[in-house]
Amino acid sequence: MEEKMNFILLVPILFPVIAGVFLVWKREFRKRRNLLWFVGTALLITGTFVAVNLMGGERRLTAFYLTKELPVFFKLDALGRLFALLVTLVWILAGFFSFEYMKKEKRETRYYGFYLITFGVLLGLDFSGNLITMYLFYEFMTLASLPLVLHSQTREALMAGLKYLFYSFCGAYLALFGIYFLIRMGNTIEFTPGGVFESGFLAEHETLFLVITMLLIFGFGVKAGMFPMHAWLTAAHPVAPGPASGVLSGIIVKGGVLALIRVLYYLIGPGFLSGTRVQKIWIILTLITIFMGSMLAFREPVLKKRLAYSTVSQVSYILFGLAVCERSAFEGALLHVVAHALIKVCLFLCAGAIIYRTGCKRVEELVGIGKKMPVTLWCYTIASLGLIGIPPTSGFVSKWYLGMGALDSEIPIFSWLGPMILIISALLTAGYLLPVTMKGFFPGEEFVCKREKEPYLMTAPLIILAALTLFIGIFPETVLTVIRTISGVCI
Amino acid sequence: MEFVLNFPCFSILLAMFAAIISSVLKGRGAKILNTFVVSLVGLMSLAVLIFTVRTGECYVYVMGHFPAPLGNELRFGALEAGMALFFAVIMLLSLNGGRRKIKLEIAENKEHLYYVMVNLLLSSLLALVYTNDLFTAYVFVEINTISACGLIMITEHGRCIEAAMRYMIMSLLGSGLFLIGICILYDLTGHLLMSYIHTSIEAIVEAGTYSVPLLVTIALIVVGLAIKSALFPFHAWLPDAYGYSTVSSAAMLSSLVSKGYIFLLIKLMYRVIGFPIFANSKVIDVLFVFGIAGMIMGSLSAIRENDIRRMISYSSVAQIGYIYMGFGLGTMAGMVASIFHILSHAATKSLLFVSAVGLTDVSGNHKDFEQLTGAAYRNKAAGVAFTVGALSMVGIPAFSGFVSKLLFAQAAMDQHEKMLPALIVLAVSSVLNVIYFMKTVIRIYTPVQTGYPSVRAKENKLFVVTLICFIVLNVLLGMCSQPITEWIVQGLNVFA
Amino acid sequence: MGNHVFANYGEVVAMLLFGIGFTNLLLQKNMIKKIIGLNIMDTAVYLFLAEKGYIEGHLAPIVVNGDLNPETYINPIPSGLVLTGIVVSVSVTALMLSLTIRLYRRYHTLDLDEITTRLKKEGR
Amino acid sequence: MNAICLLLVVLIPPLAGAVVALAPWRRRTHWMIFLEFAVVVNSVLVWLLLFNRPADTLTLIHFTGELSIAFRLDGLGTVFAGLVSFLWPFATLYAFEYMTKEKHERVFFFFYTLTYGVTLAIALSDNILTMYCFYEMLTLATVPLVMHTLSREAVLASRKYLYYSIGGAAFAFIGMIFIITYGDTTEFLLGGVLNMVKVGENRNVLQFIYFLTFLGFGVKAAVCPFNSWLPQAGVAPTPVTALLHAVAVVKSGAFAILRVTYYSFGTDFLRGSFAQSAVMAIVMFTIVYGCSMAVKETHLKRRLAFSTISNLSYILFGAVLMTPLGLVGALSHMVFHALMKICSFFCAGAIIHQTERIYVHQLDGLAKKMPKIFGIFTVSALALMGVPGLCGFISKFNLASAAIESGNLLSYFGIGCLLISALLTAIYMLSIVVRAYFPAEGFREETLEGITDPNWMMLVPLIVFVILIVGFGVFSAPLVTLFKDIAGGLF
Repeated sequence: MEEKMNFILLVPILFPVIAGVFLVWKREFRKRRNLLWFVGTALLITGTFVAVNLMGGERRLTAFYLTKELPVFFKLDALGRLFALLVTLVWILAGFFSFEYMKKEKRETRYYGFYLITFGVLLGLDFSGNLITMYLFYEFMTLASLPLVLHSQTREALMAGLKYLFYSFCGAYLALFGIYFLIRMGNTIEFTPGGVFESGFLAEHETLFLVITMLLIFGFGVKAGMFPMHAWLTAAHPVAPGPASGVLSGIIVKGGVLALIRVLYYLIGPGFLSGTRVQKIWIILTLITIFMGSMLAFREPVLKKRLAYSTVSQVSYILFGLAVCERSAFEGALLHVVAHALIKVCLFLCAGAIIYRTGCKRVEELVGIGKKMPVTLWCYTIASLGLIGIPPTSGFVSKWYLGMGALDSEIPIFSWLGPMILIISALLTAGYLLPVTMKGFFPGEEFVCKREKEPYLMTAPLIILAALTLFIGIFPETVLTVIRTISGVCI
Repeated sequence: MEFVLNFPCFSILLAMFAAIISSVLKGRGAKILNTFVVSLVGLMSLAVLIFTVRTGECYVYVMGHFPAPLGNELRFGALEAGMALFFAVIMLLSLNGGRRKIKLEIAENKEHLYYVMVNLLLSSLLALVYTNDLFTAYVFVEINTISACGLIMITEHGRCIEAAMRYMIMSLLGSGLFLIGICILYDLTGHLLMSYIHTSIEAIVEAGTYSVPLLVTIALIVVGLAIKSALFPFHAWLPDAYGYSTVSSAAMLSSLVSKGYIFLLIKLMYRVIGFPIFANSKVIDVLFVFGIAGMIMGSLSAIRENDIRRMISYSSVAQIGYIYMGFGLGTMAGMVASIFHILSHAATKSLLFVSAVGLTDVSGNHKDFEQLTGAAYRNKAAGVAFTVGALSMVGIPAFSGFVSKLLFAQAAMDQHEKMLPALIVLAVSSVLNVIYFMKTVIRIYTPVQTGYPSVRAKENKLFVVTLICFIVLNVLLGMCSQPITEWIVQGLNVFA
Repeated sequence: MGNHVFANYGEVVAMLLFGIGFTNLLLQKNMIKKIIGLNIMDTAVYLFLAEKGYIEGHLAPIVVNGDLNPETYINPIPSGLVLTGIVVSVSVTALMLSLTIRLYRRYHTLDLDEITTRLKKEGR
Repeated sequence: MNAICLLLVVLIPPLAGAVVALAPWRRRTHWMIFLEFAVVVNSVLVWLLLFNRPADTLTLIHFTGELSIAFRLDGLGTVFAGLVSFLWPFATLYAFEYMTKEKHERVFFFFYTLTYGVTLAIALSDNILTMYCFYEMLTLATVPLVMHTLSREAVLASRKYLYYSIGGAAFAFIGMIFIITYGDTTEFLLGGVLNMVKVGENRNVLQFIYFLTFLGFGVKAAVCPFNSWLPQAGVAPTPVTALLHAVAVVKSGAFAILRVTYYSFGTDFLRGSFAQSAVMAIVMFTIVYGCSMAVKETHLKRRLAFSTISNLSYILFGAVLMTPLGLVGALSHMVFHALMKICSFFCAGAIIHQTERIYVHQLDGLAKKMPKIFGIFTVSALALMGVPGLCGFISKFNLASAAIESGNLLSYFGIGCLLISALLTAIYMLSIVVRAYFPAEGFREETLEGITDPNWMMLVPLIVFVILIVGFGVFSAPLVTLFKDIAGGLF
């Protein structure tokens, strides 16, 4: 590819950001229709740009230098492509869902503005070619998504927003500590599959690097909702408007995952981590998170909060996969990134749709919801099955790989304890998701109600997401080929 | 012999005769005579100063017809002449600054007596500066004491008389010790002329005999003079004496009288005992310790004080501590710093006293800080002058205090064991100075609604001019320290 | 040591007197007693000087019969000093006494500390 | 250019100020234009000097011995003089508008411009004595500014300010004396002037003296425990707090420390000594302490003042690393913090001027009424936090990499402190921003009737600053290169 064409990389990042800033600046549209047209077009155009980029070969672009040793550098590699595709897909779908959902909310323009800005920032995160660029977008991701959390401006939302902010920055700065060292110690900060450090160098500074790695794991782990820094997640996600909580839970937590993959597999190198004490600690933490998240979800009565706890648990599946440092576990983790993103967004959108139509937030109020909103609940059910890991859904495949990877690895105890906890957690997942379906479809004899209207702007995204879940479950190879190319170079 | 060499003798006698004549004059006449005499003394000293600086030598002036070992002598070089000039200048300025107060506070039929005392004081100061004879020095010390006492008690205020009484008692204790010291010294050496005593003492030290009596003598003399110059812990009389007397008296007492004694002490150190011998005795360490103790304790007392005049007085205690600390370093540099500080403190302290009175005048003659609030707006000249004085005391560059601080610190660097204590105490004492002086400055610049009248500069020209002279003097000392220190060094070299 | 003291008993007495006078001047409360202390102190000094100047068997330094041989007389300088000293001490004593009188007239006490307390109570 | 110009730039401001204070002006606008003109001319002159540096030294007065008052322009002075002379015209412009509501304006402006001259003199000082002299003068020139309102609070604050500053200078004085005695010269030379032969066995004493000197000058730079004057001095009119207590005065303290550390005592002498550890510990504590207090504080200007305390210690942290890179970090934070803090202070001032609201909790919803001010405030807040892409990140990065480079274990903890402080910064700055943009439910907009953005005189400086914050954040290479040259002694 010609060097001068590389600026195309910037377009999908800048375009939504500019569009979003314009919206925030403009504040009011005369007609709601104009706003929707504007947002819709912006989303689709961005999608097109992303598609153009994904089609092309590898692109590299150094935008500018912060200081001499800190270039802002973009690169399009396999991992970036995967994440970018995922983000774009989910963002467009959730965006269209919002058109209907946000009808009832105030200050819509601001919402869409930040929605678009966050979109651009996430694409920037995916396209980042080096550590500093990634960190830049990582910070912006927190800031841009903050207004989404705060949107309703209730006191609860404000508190949740501040909590989100505090935890995120706490994590970011923990990570920054490590980043400083990585920048200073490494020859380059460009992401290179398999790491940039020589093993001799790592051995020489082993203690230092262990500390750094630990800090990085903790730091980015905050975004991924890893125990013990998960409290913000269950506070912040449910207070956002439905589609926003969907993308927060489905995509933004994956920002932390992406950052961890980048740092561990593309800079430090997975070989350094395996077998160290840090790896064990990390595995223990992920396992605790998995189990605890499920347990908490199990006893949570509010649906959106339950889903948020579920996110805590599920993202740690991914982290577990990463922590094992084994090829098929890594593949499982990446697959679970995709699967969980689609499923969780679908679930949150379902929850949003239910709230939008009926105003019911608590699980026990959802009796008979399947009679009122059958399409929504069907999608919910499919997604739930996916999350539990029942074939033929995507969740089954990803968990399969995770479990296989863990068993293949030679880490004592955890090679069997891990899969066991995965299975227990899966059971718990079934326990907290399926009752909604059962009570929804089988409310009992005396339940009478009329069917609610389900607007197609809401159902269409749900159906697409549910279909994708099934599709990946049935034809996992479509995604797995991409993932294999990634894992092939990383491990 | 150059005619100019007669001037020191003339100036002493002139002042003394002026005192005698003043006693039969009316207040106004006495005032004019006094001004004239002080100015003339100043001019004569200037002439001597120029002459001695140019020749760079020291001159001996024989009084009466008895030659050296027996007779009485004056001896002067650049340092003495400069000091005399400086004393005259400060005296003139202090008197002018307090002129209005003198009129107000002193009964009309006693005004001429005040000038008698002033003339006497001048004469005795000059004698202390110039004399080369120890017993003459003692006599003039006593004259000095008596005239100073007169200056304190002249207002006939109860507090003043009490202060005068206390001052007298302490002074007499001091002069008693001084006298017995002289007598023992005379006993040891058989001389009263300083240069001759010095020769004998050198011989004694060389022979190694009489080391204890010599030490005791030095101690007696030094303690005597220390009491008289209000070195901590002998300062109890000072705040009352400075705080309640009329302002000119306070200014002169703090900047001249105590400095006269200190100058005499320097003379004793250099000319009588010999600086190396003095520096090797333990006395010097004691002086150092009391000096730094005075620096701190004086400032602490000043901080606690609620009366502006007494606060300034306590500050004098601290400043005298500086001077003694300089002696205590036992080096030439320390001595130069101390002498510079004598000048700088004299210039600053009299400025402070004079301007403080300007401030109290517009506050209904109250001296407590509460009433002084905003005084600087009511009397602008006094406010500015007080601020300058305060800044100088604190040691802000461009004013005289900074240079002396600098010299002290540099001198301390040469003295290895005393370096750190001296420097740290210097710093701490600066901090304390800041606290009480700046507190006052801010206080007088805090506006407040009061019924007190304001004073315009035009109504009090003499006062304002005096203040301006003081400020110029201060800045001059601060900015042109180079020639002054050179002069001090030159003077000290021919001093012994 | 002992015989030194004995040999110079005049000086010893002078020093003792000086001490007594000094202490009185310093510590007495009564102003008149203070002044007496002052005078004792001064007198001690004169005694000391006189003792120093005195030479056994020599005459007072007043030339009466034209004998100019210095061996005849005692050292005249201490005597001169004593005379000067007496003048000084007289004037100082006079001043002190006058001050005492003034204070006594005002406060009807000779105790300096009491005067001070009273003055402080008056607040001026 | 001729060295006499050095004197000229020091003298013009006080003279212009005196003319303003004493001449009989008929109208306010006249002297305003005159003063602004004079300040701008002076700044232009300074910048001309910076680009055509006079090589020789200008000696004014000989003090005793070889001590003299002299001016010279070297690398470090260039940075400080450039910074000050750049900010002053803008600050003056801002002050014109702000001071319309205050009394005794002309006296105020006399001292305000006097301070300009004195600060420049500090920057241009050739030797330690000159710097000390003007350092004291600075205190005196600024006391009337603090006292300006003449309220009881102001008087107390100025008194405290005086005590602290002059008291600190008294200890710095000791250091000066030691430099005079043990140095080859009193001039500032990179690498220090100590004569090792003279020092001989007094190494420990000198290191202790350095510690004292650090504390002495540190009073102005508000190191713990000598920092309580700074928040109190916030009673002064905002232009004073902004320019003096966020830039000129406090930076003079930091500048003086840089001077004594790098140019007098010399880093080779100090590095690794107990003095370094001691001062570093103090600095690190101050960094965290300042931020924590800022979080606790609810008074807007005082909160910013506490933030200044913490940020000043960033500069000092760079200084006490005692490596060339540390100097680079210190210099970059000196410049960038000046921009950020003056910007946020001016915003606070604008808020006070327009609404007379001084507490954080009174700022609810103001962003809607004052969008420009709060937009700018947000940017400066983000910059202070160290979000990448804004200039705060660059300086923190420089500091951190210098700390890593120095290899001093204590300095690793220093990085930790930087990050903790960044987190706390996020809390205390963003909580204001969040409050202003997202007022909690039940907030009544009518209470904000009639509040608008201030006029151009206030806005122009702010906009310039914000452009620079972003500009330097994105592209700081030339400036950092300049700092490196200075630290390497090349400039």
